[in-house]
Formats: sequence, structure tokens, C-alpha cells
Amino acid sequence: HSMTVREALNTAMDEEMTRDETVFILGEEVAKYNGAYKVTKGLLDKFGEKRVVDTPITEMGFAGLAVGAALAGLRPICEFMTFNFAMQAIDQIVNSAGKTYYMSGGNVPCPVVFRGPNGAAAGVAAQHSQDYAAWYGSIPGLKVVSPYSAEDCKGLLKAAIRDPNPVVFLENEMLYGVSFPMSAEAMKDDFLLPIGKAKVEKEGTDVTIVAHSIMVGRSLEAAEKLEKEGIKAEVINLRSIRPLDIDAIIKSVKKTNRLLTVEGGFPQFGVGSEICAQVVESEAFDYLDAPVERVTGADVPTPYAANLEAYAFPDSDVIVKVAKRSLYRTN
Amino acid sequence: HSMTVREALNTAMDEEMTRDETVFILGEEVAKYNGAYKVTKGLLDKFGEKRVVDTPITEMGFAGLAVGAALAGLRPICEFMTFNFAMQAIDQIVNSAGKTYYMSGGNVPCPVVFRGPNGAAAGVAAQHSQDYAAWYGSIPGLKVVSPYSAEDCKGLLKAAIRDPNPVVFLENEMLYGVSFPMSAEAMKDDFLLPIGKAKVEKEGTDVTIVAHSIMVGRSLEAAEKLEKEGIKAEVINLRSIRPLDIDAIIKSVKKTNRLLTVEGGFPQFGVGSEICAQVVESEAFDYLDAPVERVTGADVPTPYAANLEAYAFPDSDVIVKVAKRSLYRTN
Amino acid sequence: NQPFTVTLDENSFRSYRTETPGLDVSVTKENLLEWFEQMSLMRKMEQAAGALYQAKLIRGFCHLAIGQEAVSVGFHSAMDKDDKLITSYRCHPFAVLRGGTVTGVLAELLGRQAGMSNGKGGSMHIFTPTFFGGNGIVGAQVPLGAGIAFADKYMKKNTVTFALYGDGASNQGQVFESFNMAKLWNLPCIFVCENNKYGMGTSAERSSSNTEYFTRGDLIPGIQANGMDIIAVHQAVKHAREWALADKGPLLLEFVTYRYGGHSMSDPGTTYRTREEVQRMRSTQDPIKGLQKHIEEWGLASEEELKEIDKKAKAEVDAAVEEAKKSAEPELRDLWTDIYYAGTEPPFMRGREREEIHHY
Amino acid sequence: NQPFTVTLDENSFRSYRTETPGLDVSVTKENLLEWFEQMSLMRKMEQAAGALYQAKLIRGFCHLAIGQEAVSVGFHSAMDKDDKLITSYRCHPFAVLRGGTVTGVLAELLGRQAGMSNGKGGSMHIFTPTFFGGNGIVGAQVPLGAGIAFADKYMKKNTVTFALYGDGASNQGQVFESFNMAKLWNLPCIFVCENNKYGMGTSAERSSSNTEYFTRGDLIPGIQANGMDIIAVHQAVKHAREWALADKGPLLLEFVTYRYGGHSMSDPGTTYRTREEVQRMRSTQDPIKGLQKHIEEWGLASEEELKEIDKKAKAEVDAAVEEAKKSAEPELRDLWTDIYYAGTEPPFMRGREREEIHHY
Ligand SMILES: Cc1ncc(C[n+]2csc(CCOP(=O)(O)OP(=O)(O)O)c2C)c(N)n1
Ligand SMILES: Cc1ncc(C[n+]2csc(CCOP(=O)(O)OP(=O)(O)O)c2C)c(N)n1
Ligand SMILES: [Mg+2]
Ligand SMILES: [Mg+2]
Repeated sequence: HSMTVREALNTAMDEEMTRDETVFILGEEVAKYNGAYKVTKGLLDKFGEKRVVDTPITEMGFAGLAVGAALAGLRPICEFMTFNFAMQAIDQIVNSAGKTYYMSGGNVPCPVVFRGPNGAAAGVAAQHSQDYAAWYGSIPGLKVVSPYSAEDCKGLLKAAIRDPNPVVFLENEMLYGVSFPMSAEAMKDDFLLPIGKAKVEKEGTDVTIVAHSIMVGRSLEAAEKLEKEGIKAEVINLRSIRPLDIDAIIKSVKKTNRLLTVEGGFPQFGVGSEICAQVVESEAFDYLDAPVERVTGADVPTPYAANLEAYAFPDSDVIVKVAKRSLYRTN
Repeated sequence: HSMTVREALNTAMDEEMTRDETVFILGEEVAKYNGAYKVTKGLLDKFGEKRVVDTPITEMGFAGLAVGAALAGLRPICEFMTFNFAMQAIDQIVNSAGKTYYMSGGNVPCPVVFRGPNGAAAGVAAQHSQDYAAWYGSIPGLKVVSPYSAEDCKGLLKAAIRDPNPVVFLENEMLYGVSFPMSAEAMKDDFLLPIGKAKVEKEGTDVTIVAHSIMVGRSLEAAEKLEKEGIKAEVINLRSIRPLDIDAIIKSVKKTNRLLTVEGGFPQFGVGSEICAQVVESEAFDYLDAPVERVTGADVPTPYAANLEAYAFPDSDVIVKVAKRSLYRTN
Repeated sequence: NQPFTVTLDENSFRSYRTETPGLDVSVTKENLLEWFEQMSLMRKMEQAAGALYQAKLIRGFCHLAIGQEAVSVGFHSAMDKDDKLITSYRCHPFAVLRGGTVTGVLAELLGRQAGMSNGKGGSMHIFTPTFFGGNGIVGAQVPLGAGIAFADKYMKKNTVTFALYGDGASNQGQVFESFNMAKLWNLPCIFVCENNKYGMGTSAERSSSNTEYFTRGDLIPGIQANGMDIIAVHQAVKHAREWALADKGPLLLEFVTYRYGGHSMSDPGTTYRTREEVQRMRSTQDPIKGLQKHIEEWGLASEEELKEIDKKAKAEVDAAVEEAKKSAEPELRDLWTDIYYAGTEPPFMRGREREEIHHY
Repeated sequence: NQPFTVTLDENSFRSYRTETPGLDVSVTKENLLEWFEQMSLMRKMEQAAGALYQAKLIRGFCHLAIGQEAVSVGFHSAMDKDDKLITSYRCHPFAVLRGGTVTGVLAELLGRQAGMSNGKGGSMHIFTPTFFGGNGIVGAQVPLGAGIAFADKYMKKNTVTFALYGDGASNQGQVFESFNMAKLWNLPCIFVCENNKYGMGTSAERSSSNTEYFTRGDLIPGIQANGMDIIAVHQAVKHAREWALADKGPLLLEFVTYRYGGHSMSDPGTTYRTREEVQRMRSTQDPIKGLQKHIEEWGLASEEELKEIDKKAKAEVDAAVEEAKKSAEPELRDLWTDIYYAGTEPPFMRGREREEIHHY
């Protein structure tokens, strides 16, 4: 079997809505238009207007409404057309969804999922290209997921919907149309992946490459190129930003003694920075034969022009280059 | 001479408003009430309603208005009662203020200052205690300042107001009433400090402690305690989060071979994480005799109860403990 | 305990795009005495909170609702037990009335285990099954309220949700966003502006281009009521409740009221308004005195009997203060609970440094 | 080139809390021909952009304003050269009219050096000294517009700022926040709802509880105008401008218009409305054909002369396309410029890995 990421997300929602009457989806263009990126295609026809709700373009308001509905016992899936627009609603996500359970001394849980594409798409410039993984990842009270493959998307979105905590689910627009193989197990309607566990996408012994979202694909590409040169890279798909599966990374570093992080976000205060800091603080520090290397988006607002944009985000070549550097090889 | 942080900030604004007719301040309670924390005390009387503007409680709106005024040629100082409330306006800060200059190909500069208290105050619980240094610090296009002393505040706020870029100026409520000595130079109305340069607050040879804002004070306290035990800590006051003065940190690490970061924000994807990553990537890596250690706020929504809150933020004892650990000493 | 009809002052209500509620209200002696008792209790509780704050036993912010008792008690009097309410940080009376206790509120303010949020929320964050806080971010509770109404409608509950906000909060964009969704989707949500004339130090006129808050819902009809008269509040809430239950969608209520104290304990409350203004409100509009006068006039209870009730309220609060003080501070391991739902936590959470790790 | 008076259709305007503008408009032949020429040019430019997008030379989003030409050209016709305008991503015509060039816009869409933002902003982010973009976040431009008006008032400039937004954007909270501040502070800001009946695939009725957008400013008066008739647009803008200059504060304008194409190039634009609806608008309401009919009726130019103008516009756009294509892509070092104001940058900025460092 194979599925696109779009189909996997769609199936996850479809199955969970079938399973649990309290699950509903709201957001801009999710119903009649079938989703700006067609992720919710067919759900209106199947579940009706009550459970698939087109909202006005009022992110703060409908995110707050979703949180309120969750506090009152429903399980909303709140779609942001992109996470760039969720910045208007981030107070509701962080302060209302993320903190109420704690502030209420455990009296008021908030089972809501915020989902939508995160990070850059192609040619959409600075206001539409930001990666929010590290921001949300910094907030205790939220869980933050950043899946890569169709299997990830299906298993993790279903887990997110069933999770009694607020979950921020960061998709990637450029992956929606990409097809991935699906195991027989993943095709089942009880397929769940645990939030907080990373996945070794490719085993290797020479260098560990940790990535999330679309950068997992670029890292796998890089690993293939490296393989041709006799370098065996281990590629870890983080899957979850919070909790961060540092144990999986440490385990791999102990084997490879070299670590490279790859992400599409801005370099500073990013996912790679945190991984580096946690590895340095851990027993893995003593296993490092080279400094941890971060491959990230460039520290620039995303430019529109194609040639500049190409230098704003990692491709497999830059990953290969840095991996080799970490192995003290040069071209 | 000495001055409280509150007076220093007030003086900085007063001097710059006197100097430049295009500088004005807006925000909630800044005028008639003299500021929620009295930072703008007397400015309404001196400069009048045109230049000291009380706004409705509409952060997104008045932050956007401030940005618009900056695009059109004024130099607004936009006060947020606290940066927690700026989360409602963060899209305007990041997407409108931070990115327009780039997106316009350099045609439209945006000289605006966003200022107000950041991080925890005492006993105000989870929604009122967050530290946003790392979030803003991740955005290219913004400058982010986090001062400690009265001199910092005066010199850096004046520099921020004169800076042609958007500057996020993160104050600390618990420091407002604290007095600091002021040099003769700092008392002058042309006293400016460069944004992007850290300051060595205390020289030392055994371990480098890098902190920002109120944590500089706690680090100095810790350094005194360490001194009594014969340990000479060097304390670096970051002053600026973006640009981050990594050179000053590297220089110090080369001398002390040990590095500790101290901050009040959440641990993950924080200021300490980034410093660690940059140090590891730099030539200082080879000088490290112990892993970089991060002292941070705990990974919990800020609790209200005093005894819990005490464990949510670093004090000098925990800094001392970690500094000693970094020196492989134990109690 | 026979119901009888009282007629409200003809200036009790104003309306926008709808009719005003009737001026005749059916009440019982029991009702009125209960309301008197509850308002007295609320005031004593808030006064005790103020005293505890002065004694430095309460930290941070502490927003009292003294002067506004007719609103909280009037609301509760007209709500069904399954109706929902959400408001801002000025929340203590609602927390008690909607299922909490005075001890639970005061212990929360003291940061103790017996606090309704186990000491973890403090003054601004207190909840019950039908009261959704206690919210610290101005305006943010309004879409939450619309969401609660959405949920109850979705689950076909026959309930109404009341979303309260202040005159200052009324200008917040998300309030208008909520109005729009509630109207579009015909939610059983009553939006309630508790207009106490000031948002911190800013008078309504200086924050709001239109201070007729009941008219600011565009196509949503609105009713303004005298928020210093508990019978008017009761009647307005009852009317609004029936409106929503009749599937007429949202309605705006405005209660004109007044806070006697400062915005929070750190505000003397006298730099942006005159002492005379406060004094005049206290002496001419006080909701407790107002009801007391009615009760006496209508011969339902004597001055002495009411004094007795008042004393009992004081005693109840005094006892609650003592009980709250006796409660222990939270245990240190509570730092780590309630971040995530029990059983779904990460394997561990980090404290201030790498060795301060809490494993679940 | 003598001024003469034309009388608008009596349904051209509706108003709220104010009078409608007069129906008699003084125009000249020159005016009308210029407007015709500009509208033709705008349409050809947008069509060229669409073709370049189909040819995959333009990437990302591309929002065209075909059908809405009377709004942009009508605005420019009534604005003073120092008046300011700000709008959303659907911005190409405004960028040209307010001081840009067709080549500059097209080159921007192609991501070239000759682009008005040097290829760094793309379709949604184009600016001139009096045109503040070109903004990608729905609603965010409205408080920016209020701020521009604030600045001009502060600097005692005798100018007016127009802040445009769509029917979809009209529900955004910050739009209402801006209304409130502008009214409170009497800013010379005209808020303009360009109601093209849809926000992406959502019809006005499905997003807005009140679709009479000119009435949604609460105490701010409003005027609705036929946005498919450039003379009505001209008159409404002129009226609004005079209003603001007379220190009457903000005003709401609504232009009822229509977009012929999809929301952006990736939207066929036919799943949420019928082809018949689009066809009917095109054939009965087209702003260019409408003006053409007037010009011919009034004997100001013949069909042939107008065809000639149209051909010239086409030629101008064709030439602009060629010129834009000739322009080089930005230089790689431009990745690093304009993040911070020249001379105030950090010592260096980091690229994708630690060796990709740009030193200033
Ligand atoms: C978004 C946000 N901005 C600012 C504040 C600070 N603040 C707390 S209460 C308040 C005044 C609110 O006034 P109003 O809505 O009239 O309520 P009242 O205090 O009178 O009950 C302000 C400005 C906040 N908590 N949240
Ligand atoms: C805050 C935000 N939410 C969502 C979007 C995605 N989006 C872009 S345009 C648009 C529709 C806007 O419709 P309208 O305001 O009517 O303008 P029109 O496109 O019709 O000109 C949406 C939802 C966005 N850019 N910003
Ligand atoms: Mg108020
Ligand atoms: Mg539209």
C-alpha cells in the first residue's frame, strides 16, 4: 500500500471522527472548499456541517473557540491554513490551551489539536514561510508533533486527537502530495504512533543525522549520497518536538560519535540548538568525536526569488557537506 | 550617582523625546496613569497627549498602529504592559515590523521600539510569567535587547530608539525598583550603549557565567558566594539577545574553560541552548574542560504558590551548585 | 415564602434591536434574603482577601469585586445549575457561587493545597465544573465562552453560556470575532459587558469610541441593565437565558456597575477618579444597601435580622480565613503534576538544571 | 477638455449615519480616457501575470484583481499624490498606480532585480513611497493603515490614508480595534472594504454575520458604492477624502465588486460559485466595458479609438513582460542585504551551516 501525506492526514481525521462523536474540525475553508490544501477533502460530505465547520478568517477567535469547546468536553481539530496565521492566535494556544490544566490544578483538561502546514512552501516569501517548531516546543503543557511520512501522519494525528492534552501538529505543505509506502498495520483504523518517540529511518554507523518534517527526506537523500562515498549515516526522524526523544539521539551518538541536526527553521534558538545542548549535557558528550553540527534555515527572512530561496533552506548537498566535515573529510 | 532601572528607562525616553520630535510613546496606561509600573511617569505632563498616548486594551491593534506609524516616518515606542500581552500582537511584531524592510528590498524601514517587562514577576502565575527572549531572538530583522542594570537600560534604550530597525526591548518588572550606580558618562544625554555587545560584569578565571536580565544579578550573587570558596567566576551580562555577542563568550571560555548559562526562560529552545550550540560550533569547543551547563527556568507553567515558584526559577544557590559541578566539585 | 411581584425602576433597562425585559419581577422573601446573604458573603470575602493581601499573605495580583456584588450574585440567581459562565481575573465571587467555597478561594489566594486550583493558579485562575475561570489575558475568555456555548449546543445540552468581559476588554478584537461567529452560527452564548466605568486607570470614554456597550454587537441585540440593582440583574439574566434557550442566538448584556477599590490591590484607585465619585457611588448606589432598603421597606426582615445575616457572613469568612491559613503549601512534587494529563506525560520533565529532573 | 457633469445611477451609493455623496460628478474627456486606459493597462498586466504563472515563471501565490479595476484606478483618480494607501496581497494595480511601473511589478513576480522589491518580496509585497503594500497577513494591514494616518496627522501633513481590506478580512479583530482607535483619536483614516463577495471559497454570507460592510464601523459613518463603476468609485473616494480633510475622522467605504478569476492562481474559482454567476458579472457589470459604453454614448471617443488604447495597453504590457524577463535574478549577496538597515547590521549573519557566514 501507499498513500500521500494528504491522504494519510485525511484518513486519520476520518477514522477518528467516525470513532468518536466529540471529534470535529474547524478552520478556514475546511468544509465547502475541502481545505485550502485539500487535506479535509470529503469530510463535509461525510460528516456534515455540524462536524466540519468553515470559520471566518479570525484565527484568534476560532482558535479560542476551539479551546473553549475542548474545555467543555469536545475534541476539536483546529486547522490553521498555515501556522504563519496561527501567530495571530498564539496567545490562545499557549496561554489558554497550554496552561489551563496546570493553572486549574488539574481540574480542566484541554484536548485540542492545532494542525496545519508549518515552515516554508515554495515561493511564498517571508510572511508565509516561518517554522514554529521551536517556539511551540518551548512550552510546557503543549505537545508538539512534526511528522514526515504518511505513516507518521496517520499514526501521530490519530494519537494527537486521542491525547487529552493540547497538541500542536506541524505539517508541511510541500509533503502533502508526496506518496509513501504504508505497512499493513498502518492501514488499520487502530494504528497509533506514540507521541514523543523518534524513529530511526535509516541505520548507520558513521554519523547521526537528526531531522524533522521535510528535512527528514532531504537527510535521507543526503544519506544516499554519502553511502555512495562509503559513509553510513544514521537518519533519525524526530517525529516529536515536545517531548523530545533525546534518548534515541544519545543512543545513536554513542554508536556513531558524530551528530548533525537538520531543520528548516531559523538557526538561533532552534531545534538543533536544543538537541546540541541536551547532548552536551548528557553522557553522549564523551562519545562525541566532533562538535555537533547544525544545518538550519539561513538567518534571513525568506526571500521570494528562487535563487535566493534556494540558499535559505537546507538541501541534501549542504547536509552532505556538513556530514563530511563532521567526519573531517573534505571534498 | 545612582538610579533605579525605572528612572533610567524614564530618563532615556525623556531625553530621546526631547531630542527628536518624531519619537512618541503609546501603550496602555502610559499617560494619565503614569504607566502601570510608573516607567513613563511625568512624560505626559512634559510632552502632552500628542506624544504620550494611552491606548485601549487592544495589543494587536496598537502594535500594528505603532508599526504603521514607523513605516510612515515616526519613531514609536510601543509599551506593552507586559510581554505576555504582546503575544496577542506578535504577528505585527514579527511579520509586519520584522520582515517589511527585507520584503520591500530595503525600501521601507521600520524604526519602532517594543518595550515592557518580560519574564516572571512575583506571584503572578502561568499566564503572566513567560520569558520571550528566545522567541524574538530567533527572528532575523528584529534586534532584541535584555538589559540588566540602570546603565544598561539608559544606554540601550536610547540606542534602541535611535536604531533604524525594529527593536524588542525586554525589561524586568522585579528590577524596576532596584538602584544601580551610574557613571558620570551614563548620566549624560548622549550616553549610548551598542546593541549587540555583551558586558563583562565581573572578571574571573575559573568559570564563565553568561546571563541576561535579572539573572545577571543572581549570577553576580552566585559569583560572590563562589568567591568565598576560592572560585573566581567571570560573569557576562549578555545585554543583547540578537545580535548575540558570541565572541565575548568565546573569549571568556578560552580563559576559564568552563561555561554556565543562566536565564529565567523555559529550558528548551532557550537562550542557553543557543549559546551552547554556538560555543560547540566554535573554536571554543576545544577549550571546554567540562560540558556547557544550562541553568534555566523549570520546564513547568509558572505555579502561583510561593514554595513552588521558588523552584521554577534559578536562584544563586542553584547557580553555585551547577558552577561547582562544572568545576567537578561537589558539596 | 409566597412569590410576589416587585416593579423595577423604569430606568433599569435600555435596549438595542430588541425589547427591554419586563419591569415586573416575581420574587420570594427567601430569594431576597438569600441574595442579601450571598452579596454580604461576597463582600466579606473580598474584604478578607484585601486584608490578607495587606498582610502580605497574598502575592502578585489581587483584583477585588467590591461594589459589583449584584452582578455575580444576580447572575447565579438566574442561572441553571448546568449553565456555564466564564470571566476575567476578577473572579472570586463567581468561583464561590458556581460551586466553589470561600475557603477554597481564599486558600487559592494564599497558595495552599486547599485552594480550588491547589495553589497553582492563584487569584486569577479558579475553576469549577460550570465556571471556566478566572482568565488572565484581557479578552481571551470571550472566544473561550463562545466555544463552551458551541460545545453545549453540539452536545445538545439545553444550557446557556455567559461570557463576561469588562468595559476595557470590550475593545479587544477577539471579542468582535466572537460576536461574529456566535451570530453566524446562532450559538446559545450571552456576551456580558460588566461595565464598571474603568479599565485600570482608563475611563470608558477614553478607551471606547462607543461607551454604549450593549449596542456594540452589530446585528446582535443588546440590553443594558442597572448592575447595582440585583433584582434588575436577575431579571436581565433570566431574560437573556430564555432568549438563548429559545434558539434566538447570542445577545449582549451590559451591566453598569462600579468597583469601589482600585483595579488591583496595588492601585489606590484615586488618581484617575475623584474620591467624591467613589463616595457618591458607595452612598447612593451600593447594591447591598439597596437591597437592604427594599427588604426593610417591603417588611421582609428587620434591620436587626439583616445585621445578623451580615454578621453570620463575616463569621463564615473569618472561619474560612482560618481554615485556609491552616492548609499546607503544595507539596514540591506538585510542581510537576498537571502539566500533562496524568498517565500521558513525557517520561520526565526538567527543572532548573540537568540534575533537577522529575521522572513520572 | 472641458469639465462636464455626469449623473450617476441613483443606486450607486448607500449610506449609514451620514449622507450619500452627490450623484452629479464633474469629469473631463481626458479623465475618462485616462481611466479607461489605466483600467485596460491593469487588466492586461494581470492577464500577463496569469500567463507567466501558467508558464511556471511565477511561483507561490499570485492573486489577480481582474474585474476589480474600477477600484484601484478609481482610487488613484481621486487621491492626492501624497495620500497614502495600504492593502492586502491583491496589490499589483495599486503598486503601479501609486508610483510603480508595470515592469517593476512583473519583474517582482518573476523574482528579478528589476522588481520593485528587488525580487525579495514577490507578488504580495510591493511598495512605493505612498503605497505601503502588499501585505500577506489578512487584516494586519488595517492597523498599519491607522498608524500611517496617525503619523501623517502627527506630522501635520494634510493627507488622507486609505486602509483597504476584503469582505473576508472584515471579520478580523484587529480591524475593529483599528476602527475604535481611529474614531477615538479622530484619525484621517478611511477604512475601505473591497467586497468582492468571496474570501477564498467562502461567500460573504458564510463569513460575515452582517454583509452590509459599510455599516460595521459602529459609530463610524459608512458609504457603500458600486465598485464596478469607476465614476462612482471616483466620487466616493473624493467624498471620503474631503471628509477626512475636514477633520471629521474616519469613514468606512464599501465597494461592491467582483473578482473574475479564482482567489489565487491555484484556485479555479468555480467550486464555490457557479460559472453562470461569473459570466453574468463579466457581461453585465464589467468596469471597463461599462466605462467604454459611457465614453461611446457621450461621444468622447469611438469604438476604434478605444480599441487603439486597449491595443497600446497590451503592447505596453508585452514590452514590460519582455523587459522584466530580461532582468537578472538577484545577486546572491542580496540574500544578506535589507535584513537590517545598512550600517546597523550585526557583524555577520549565519547561513545554513556554520561556515555559510556573511560578514558585513
Ligand atoms: C491582553 C492583556 N492586556 C493587558 C492586560 C493588563 N490588564 C489587566 S486588567 C486590565 C484592565 C481591564 O479592564 P476591564 O476590562 O474594564 O475590566 P475590570 O478590571 O474593570 O474588571 C488590564 C489592562 C492583560 N491582563 N491582558
Ligand atoms: C491571518 C491570515 N489568515 C488566512 C490567510 C489566508 N488567506 C489569504 S487570502 C484569504 C481570503 C481573504 O479574503 P478577502 O479578505 O475577502 O480578500 P480577497 O482575497 O477577496 O481580495 C485567506 C483566508 C492569511 N493570509 N492570513
Ligand atoms: Mg472595567
Ligand atoms: Mg473578498
